[in-house]
Order: sequence, then C-alpha cells, then structure tokens
Amino acid sequence: MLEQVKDWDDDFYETFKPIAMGFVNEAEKCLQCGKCTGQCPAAAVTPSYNPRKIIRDLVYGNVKRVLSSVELWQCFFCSGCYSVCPMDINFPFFVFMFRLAAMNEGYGWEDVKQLEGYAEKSYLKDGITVSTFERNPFVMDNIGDISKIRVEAGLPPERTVSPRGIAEINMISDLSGMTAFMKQIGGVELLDCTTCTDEQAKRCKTKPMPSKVGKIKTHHRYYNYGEPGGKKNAEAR
Amino acid sequence: MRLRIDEDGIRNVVEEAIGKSLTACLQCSKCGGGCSHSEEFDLTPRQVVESLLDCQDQNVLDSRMIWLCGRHCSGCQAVCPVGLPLNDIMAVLREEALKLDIEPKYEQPSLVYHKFEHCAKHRGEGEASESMVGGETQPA
Amino acid sequence: MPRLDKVAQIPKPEQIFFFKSCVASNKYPGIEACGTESLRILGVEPVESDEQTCCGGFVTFANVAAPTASMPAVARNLSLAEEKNLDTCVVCNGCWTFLNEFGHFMNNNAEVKGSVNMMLNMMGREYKGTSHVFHIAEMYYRLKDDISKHVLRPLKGVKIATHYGCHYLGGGKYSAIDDAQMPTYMEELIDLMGGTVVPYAANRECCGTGFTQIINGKDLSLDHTQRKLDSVQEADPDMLIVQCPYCHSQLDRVQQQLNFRQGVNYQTPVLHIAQLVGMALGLPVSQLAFAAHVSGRERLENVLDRVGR
Amino acid sequence: MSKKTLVIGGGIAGITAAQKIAQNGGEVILIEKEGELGGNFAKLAYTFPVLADAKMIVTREIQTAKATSGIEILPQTELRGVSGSAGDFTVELNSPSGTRSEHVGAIIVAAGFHYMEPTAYTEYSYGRSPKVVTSLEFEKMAAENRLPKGNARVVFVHCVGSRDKAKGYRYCSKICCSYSAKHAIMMKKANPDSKAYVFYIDIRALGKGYEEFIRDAMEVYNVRYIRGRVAKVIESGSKLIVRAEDSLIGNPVEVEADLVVLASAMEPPEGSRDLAGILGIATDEYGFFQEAEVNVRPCHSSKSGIFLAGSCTQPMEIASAVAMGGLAASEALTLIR
Repeated sequence: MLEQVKDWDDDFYETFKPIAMGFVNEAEKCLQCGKCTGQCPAAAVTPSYNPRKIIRDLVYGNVKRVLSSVELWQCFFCSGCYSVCPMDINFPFFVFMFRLAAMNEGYGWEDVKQLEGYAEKSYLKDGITVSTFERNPFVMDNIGDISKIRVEAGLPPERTVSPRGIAEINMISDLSGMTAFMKQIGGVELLDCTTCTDEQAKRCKTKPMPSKVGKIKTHHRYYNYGEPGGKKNAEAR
Repeated sequence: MRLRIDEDGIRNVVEEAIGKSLTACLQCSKCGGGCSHSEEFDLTPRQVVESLLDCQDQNVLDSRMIWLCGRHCSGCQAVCPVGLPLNDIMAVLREEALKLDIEPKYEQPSLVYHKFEHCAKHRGEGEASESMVGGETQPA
Repeated sequence: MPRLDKVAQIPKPEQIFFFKSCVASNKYPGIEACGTESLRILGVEPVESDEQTCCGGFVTFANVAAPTASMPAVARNLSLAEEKNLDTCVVCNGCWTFLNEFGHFMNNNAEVKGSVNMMLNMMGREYKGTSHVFHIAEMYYRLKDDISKHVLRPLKGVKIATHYGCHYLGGGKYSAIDDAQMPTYMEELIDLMGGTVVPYAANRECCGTGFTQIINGKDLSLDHTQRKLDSVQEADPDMLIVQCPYCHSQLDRVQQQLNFRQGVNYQTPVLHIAQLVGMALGLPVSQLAFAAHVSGRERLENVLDRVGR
Repeated sequence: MSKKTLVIGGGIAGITAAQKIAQNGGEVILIEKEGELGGNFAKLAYTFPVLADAKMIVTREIQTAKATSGIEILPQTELRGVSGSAGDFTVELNSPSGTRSEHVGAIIVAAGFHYMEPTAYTEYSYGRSPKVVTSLEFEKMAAENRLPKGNARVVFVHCVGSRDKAKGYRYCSKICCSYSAKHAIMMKKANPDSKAYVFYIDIRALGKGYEEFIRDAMEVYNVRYIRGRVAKVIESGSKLIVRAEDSLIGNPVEVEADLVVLASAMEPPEGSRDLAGILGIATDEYGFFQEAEVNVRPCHSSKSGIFLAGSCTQPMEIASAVAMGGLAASEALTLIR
C-alpha cells in the first residue's frame, strides 16, 4: 500500500497522550532499534506483527493503519518489550489503549465479544473471573469434580465471594459504564452452536464471524503490516 | 515469523550470475521508493537483496516480487547508487524458483482478516475451545 | 541476582492479607491450599476475606472493562487489606501486576484517586494506598531461612526447571526483586530445598497465554507454547515450576491439547512455587492437590515416591 | 617566567600534550595512575580507520616522550590536591614513594575514558556465559591468539550502554561502529572461515575513511551487517542464540553464534567526579569534564588555567584526542610563557 504522508495525522500523538490517561507516553523517544521485536513472542510466531512499526506509526500519526490492523490484536501482553526497551517505553499499555481506540472506530469487536462472557457470566455474577466449568472432555474425565479435590486439600468445596462483594463490583460496573458497555455488545449470542443446523455445521469452520456484535457493526481488520504469507487466514481475492 | 540466519543460500548463485557481490547494496531504499509498481509487490528490491544476504531463500523464492519485477521496466536498476543489476537478479531468482518447481505467483492475496472456527461444537473431541458458551476451559 | 535491597524492604509480618486468585481457586486448588498452609508454617498467618473479588485484570485486558471500571475494583480489593491494616500477598503474577500497577497509578494521580474514592465512599469504603502488594514467591525468598529450617521432605534428586512468567519480571522491571532477564531467586529456593535446577534455553520465554490470545488467537498461542515445551522437554526436568496460575494452566493444559492435536507426547508436570514449597515443607499429599493437574501425573507420583509421601 | 605544566593522564592525549609543550621549551610533569604509559590506546591491537599496528604506534610515541627533555614522567602517581590560580598552582602528587608538592602554571587534564562494564545487560548473558565478551576482552583475545577457530560465527553487538536511557547512557559513544568493524575485520583476517555478523542501529561513520572502512568490512571482508538491536543472547548447549529483529525486512531473526562481542560504551574515567572536585572544575551530567564552550573552546575547563584534552570530555577517536592534546598544549604554553 502506497503511504501518503498527507494522510498522517501529525497531531495525533499529542492529542492521544492526554486521552490515554498517562498510559501512552515516551513514544517519541523510540530509536526504532528493533530490540522489542527481536524478543517478541508474538512476532516469533506471526509473520507480520511488529511492535516497532506500531510505535513508528503512532509517532507519525499513521493511525488508520494501526487501528484497522489485525496485528494490534496479536499482542501477548508479555511486557518483554518493556523489559528490554532502552528508552523504557511501556508498549503493552499502548496496545491496550490502541485497542480501546480501535473499538471506538469499530474494529475488533468480535474479539471483545468472545471475552465478554467472562465479565458478564463469571466476574460480575460470581466475583471470580475463571469458573470451575470445564469443557474439555479429557480434562473432565481426568480431574473429575474439582470441589472434591478442594475438600481433600482442606478448602471449602467452593470458593465463594460474599453477596456484598458481588453487589459492590456490580455497583462499580454500573457506575463506571461497564454494564452499559456490555449491554451494547451483549445483544447477539455469537457463539451459539447449540442451535446450529447440520448445514450450518458444515460451513462452520469456514464461516467468517458475523459482522455485527450486539448493536455494533464491526469493520474488517486487515493485515496492515505485511502480507499474511499464504496463511490460511488470507484467501486470494 | 522468526527467521534463522544461515550461510548457504542461493545468494552465491545470484552473485555468480551477475558477477557482483550483493554486499554492495547500501540498503538506501531508492529502488523501492522510486518504483511505480511497488504497491503490487510483497517485497521491494531492497528487501529481496537483504533477504538474500540473510539467506532467507524460501522467503524470496515464494514471493510474488520475483515474478512481477524486472520484466518490462528497469526503473530500480537505473537509480541504484551502486549499480546492482536488479533485473538480472530477478531473472536468476525466477530460474532458481522454476528449478525448484515453485509456481509463479502474480495475484495479490487479500489482506482482509477473517475470523473462522468460532464454533466449539465441531472441533475435535478432547480439545478445549475458544468458545464462551456457558463457561470456559482455558482460563486465559 | 536478586536485588537484596528490594528483598530487605519486604517486611516479615505476623499476618498478611491473602489475595485469592481465580485460577488458583477454581482450577488448581493446590496453589491456594499450599499457599496459605506454607505461610502459616513459616510464621505468617494468612488472613482471607470472602469479600475479595477477582483483581479484574483479565476483563480489563480483554477490553471489556475500561480502566475507569477496573481501577475502583482494584481499590476496593486493596481497601479490604487496608481495613485490616495488612499488606497483601498474591499468588498470581497477573494479580501482582494489576494491583501494583493500578495502585501506583492511583497513588500518583490524586484526581483519579479522588474519583475512585468517591465511588468507594458510596459503599462505605476508602482507598488510601497503604497496603503493599507482595508476590508469594517474594515472600518465600524473604522467608528462605525459615523455609530451610522447616524442610521435612527434601527434594533430593528432583530435577526442577523454572518459569518465572512475564508479568512479574517483565512488567515489573523496576519493582520486582530480581533482574528481569537473569532471575535466580527461584533457583536459590530450589537449591535450598534440596532440588536440582535444570537449565533450559527457553527459560525466559513467555508461556504463550498472551492474556487473551489463548482464546482469540489460539493458533498463535499454541505455536508459542509448543516452542517453550520443546525446550523444556529437551532438558527433561521432573517438574516445571511456575509462579503464576495462568502460566500453570497454559503450560499444563496445552500439553494435553498438543498431544491430542499433533500426536506428540508432552508429559512434564507443572507446579506452582507454592505447591513446591508446600511439598518440601511436608504438607499432606492431598493438600498439594495434584489430582487437579492434567499433564505428567505419572511423573508427579514418581517424584512423590522418591521424596516420600 | 617559565613554569611547569602538569599533565594528568598518560594516554595518547596526555603524551601528545606533554610532547608539544616540551618541544616548545616548556617543562612538563606527566602523571599516570597506572604503572605504564599508553592508556586505553595501549590495550588495542590495531587502529582504525587505517589498520595499523597500535602497539607499534603507541610505543613510538611513549619513546618520543621519554626521550624528550623537559618531560618528567611519574607513573603510579595521583593528584591529591590543588591550590592557587591560573599561572600559579600548587599541586600535591601522591605516589607509592611518597607525596610531593609542585608549583605549576597550568594543568592539562587528559584522564581518558573507561569502557563500561555491561553487567547490567543480563539479557546478553554477559557475566554468565564465557562466550559473551566485551570489545576490550576481544582485543585481548585477538592479541593472545584465542579467537574462535574453524567455521565459527561471531556476532558483534553495537550500542551496549550507548543510546540507552534504561541501562546505560543517552549519548552515542561515537567509536563503537568503527571499532566493531575493525574487530570484525580482525576476526575475518585471523580466521577466514569464520562468519561475522554485526547488529547495528545506525552506522555512525563520520568523515574521511570511516564510511569506506565500514563498507570495506561489508564488501571486501564479507561481514554481514544487520540492522536491529540485539534483544537477547541465550545459552543453548555449547552455542549462543542471538535474537534480534532485522528491521530492514521487519522480521525477528535468530543467529546461532560461538562468540558474542559487546561494543560497550565509553564512559567517563573512574573517579572523574572526584578528580573534578579536587581540581574545582565542572563535569556534565554523565561525569565527563565540562568544556567551557563546546565549539570554539573545547579544551577550556570551567576554571581558568586548567585545560582538557582527549576522551575525558566526550567520547572521541584517537585522531581527535591527539588534536585536542596539541590544542591543550598550545593553550597551556600561552599561559606559562
């Protein structure tokens, strides 16, 4: 893609800094040395993910490229880039803030939707993000009832959070707008396989995710930082 | 994708054929910058040379670049400050690719990312799924 | 090399607020049981509260909760410890980073702290920022003399590999007690308990969970974990020690998934440092809760046979 | 009125300054902390950008200084105290044989530099693996003929401690690009079967001969230059795995190496702040001596009568240190004559 310098938003970085609550800063110090990418676990397994390029595009104000990219959603949040950075740039926070900005532009909602259940069904309902539920049949057979193991280990059969605790985090969620946000994307059950017909089941593995998440229309994301390299995710036009 | 740098590549074949060392390349990007077709390419001439020097043969031979570049145009080699014969390099690479039965590629792949395989029910048994219906297997 | 000045700053309290982790409670109860019990043996009484909820790190990094929503949740949990006037001890790298990072942020940002407290005041709580958050591995290193005094089941001849996890050392490169690239404190603890440390090349690699990547980009995640497991298998340790329940779950469960998908055979038991310490301190086998582990159970039994049940 | 000049530091800048003053009829006391003259220059095997025998050159310069009348050389001597003002300083010199007091008209500080010990760079396995060495250790290995034999891969890492806010210094050490190229060439000359890889961020080869020197390393000696800062050096069996990004392709790369050479930064000489305290002159934020005016008075310290020469003011190559030694000598001469 031919980049047009006139498309770059020169002031983007300066305006983004205060919006990002102090989580995005020092990017202008980047030397483009590539130390981050050299140790990056995501870059080691994907052909196009590259933190260095994302920082460069942030500083140049080439926001469209960052926000519409799928690479933005490939970060592992391992903080390895921060731990080696000679300029102490905390890149994982950039990704975090960028993802919020990308969602604002309508990208990546299908990913968020996949995770929304953790908040709605586990975190806010039980106060615990990861429940005891097992789906993997092997694990179910192998481990059996987790509450039995808990009892043997001298713990109560179930870890519970008191009703007051749950009420309080729900209150926080309501007050901070998290509940409203979840309602916005919670309208459609994306991953309901219990209702799908045989015909749907056949197409299942090749069917792209729906473009609407709840009330929000999602945009396609692109491999903006390099071609997918014949990976199965890209098809010929 | 992490690349492993080795020494034995087709770099030597290319250098022999053009009678010049690829190390002369300054990596100045003048070739790609001035190219009117670079939008269609996956690699620029500069990246081809760099990849050859790193002996990333597979990357180069699998690229579209070698089939698209250096056929009806010599814009890049005209501006190259060290005079690398880029058309000849591409010709040699095409020959090498044909020797290895690599199909020519001209089509640009779609860069749209599609998310598939979202249905948990139809994955093999014994696998955890990414699905969220009713709970989860993997915590994160 | 551990930063001894940092270690010296860790107090040796009589009581500590034990922050329960979601995975440690619901998937690997041995971590929770061993964590509390081992602290008790080492002379620190863990204090629990059933009002404590999850740290909220996962939903935040899943972008479901904005920082504005997770900051009050962090403050609320920390205020529980503050009410009791205790420091906080976590068993999970994620909890550690999240409580620390957002705690610091609020402490250094009066405006945010004010608005968070406004919310907390509505439920009769207040966040002051006085409770320090310590990782249980830090506590063990601080209490290593007590550990060596109480070893009942020396891990003689047990080959142990370590995995530190990213969110403790990487994210906390200035606040962790050891160097982010060349940590050794877990090795020291293993030595102390009589085990043999097995080095392997991918020690400082990420486990591959990638917070949400195991759900959203599973192929990437498995690919990376496989690299790590390959390196571990080459070194052939009796067990792999982690200090984060998320790494634990990833490394343990993905072995089975890779075995299933690719017909390979990864069988390395994964243990949390709390379980290892619990084992050395002679806790009953049922309390180690190895029954909740997915991979390498045979090998674990074998280790138990050797060190004594 | 002819007074003596005190030259602190027996490296190439100090030796040059002493020679020039003595050759112009002045008297010099040249003190050196170590037992021998030569400083950092004497630790090198070759010079750059022209590959010449460094030992031979530095020995020749030391001989000239020793043979020049009017230079008193005091090895193992340190400055303990200074009083007085320009044209009339009283200095106190301490050596194992005792303390002595001297009257001097001018003082030239040529305290040199120190190669940073990259102990903070644990990601490069420095201090853990014996196969990760600094460039100074590489010079020693080369001199003792201990370079890897056979089909070995050697990786040179630029900017270790330089251009690094987190673990080192923010400045560029200026000479590392050139001396790494020199080392790569030395490696290739000593063992033509070996492979040399240099990981760089930018190549700072300013001026005549330098760019050509590095291009020669690439083109004639076939040293592979890869743009990207090395992220990690991991021990794996008997080999080292070097991880970095080739940022010209944009992909992470991995090289299996037998030896990793870290181009450690030039840092201010040990105890530079103490010495500045004794002399009453200013240092900069890093501990280098502060010049009065960077451009046109590079050898004036913040105190009149005390002049600076060589790499104790900023990282510099041999030629500049020699030039600065000469300039400091002429400044001192104007004062004492």
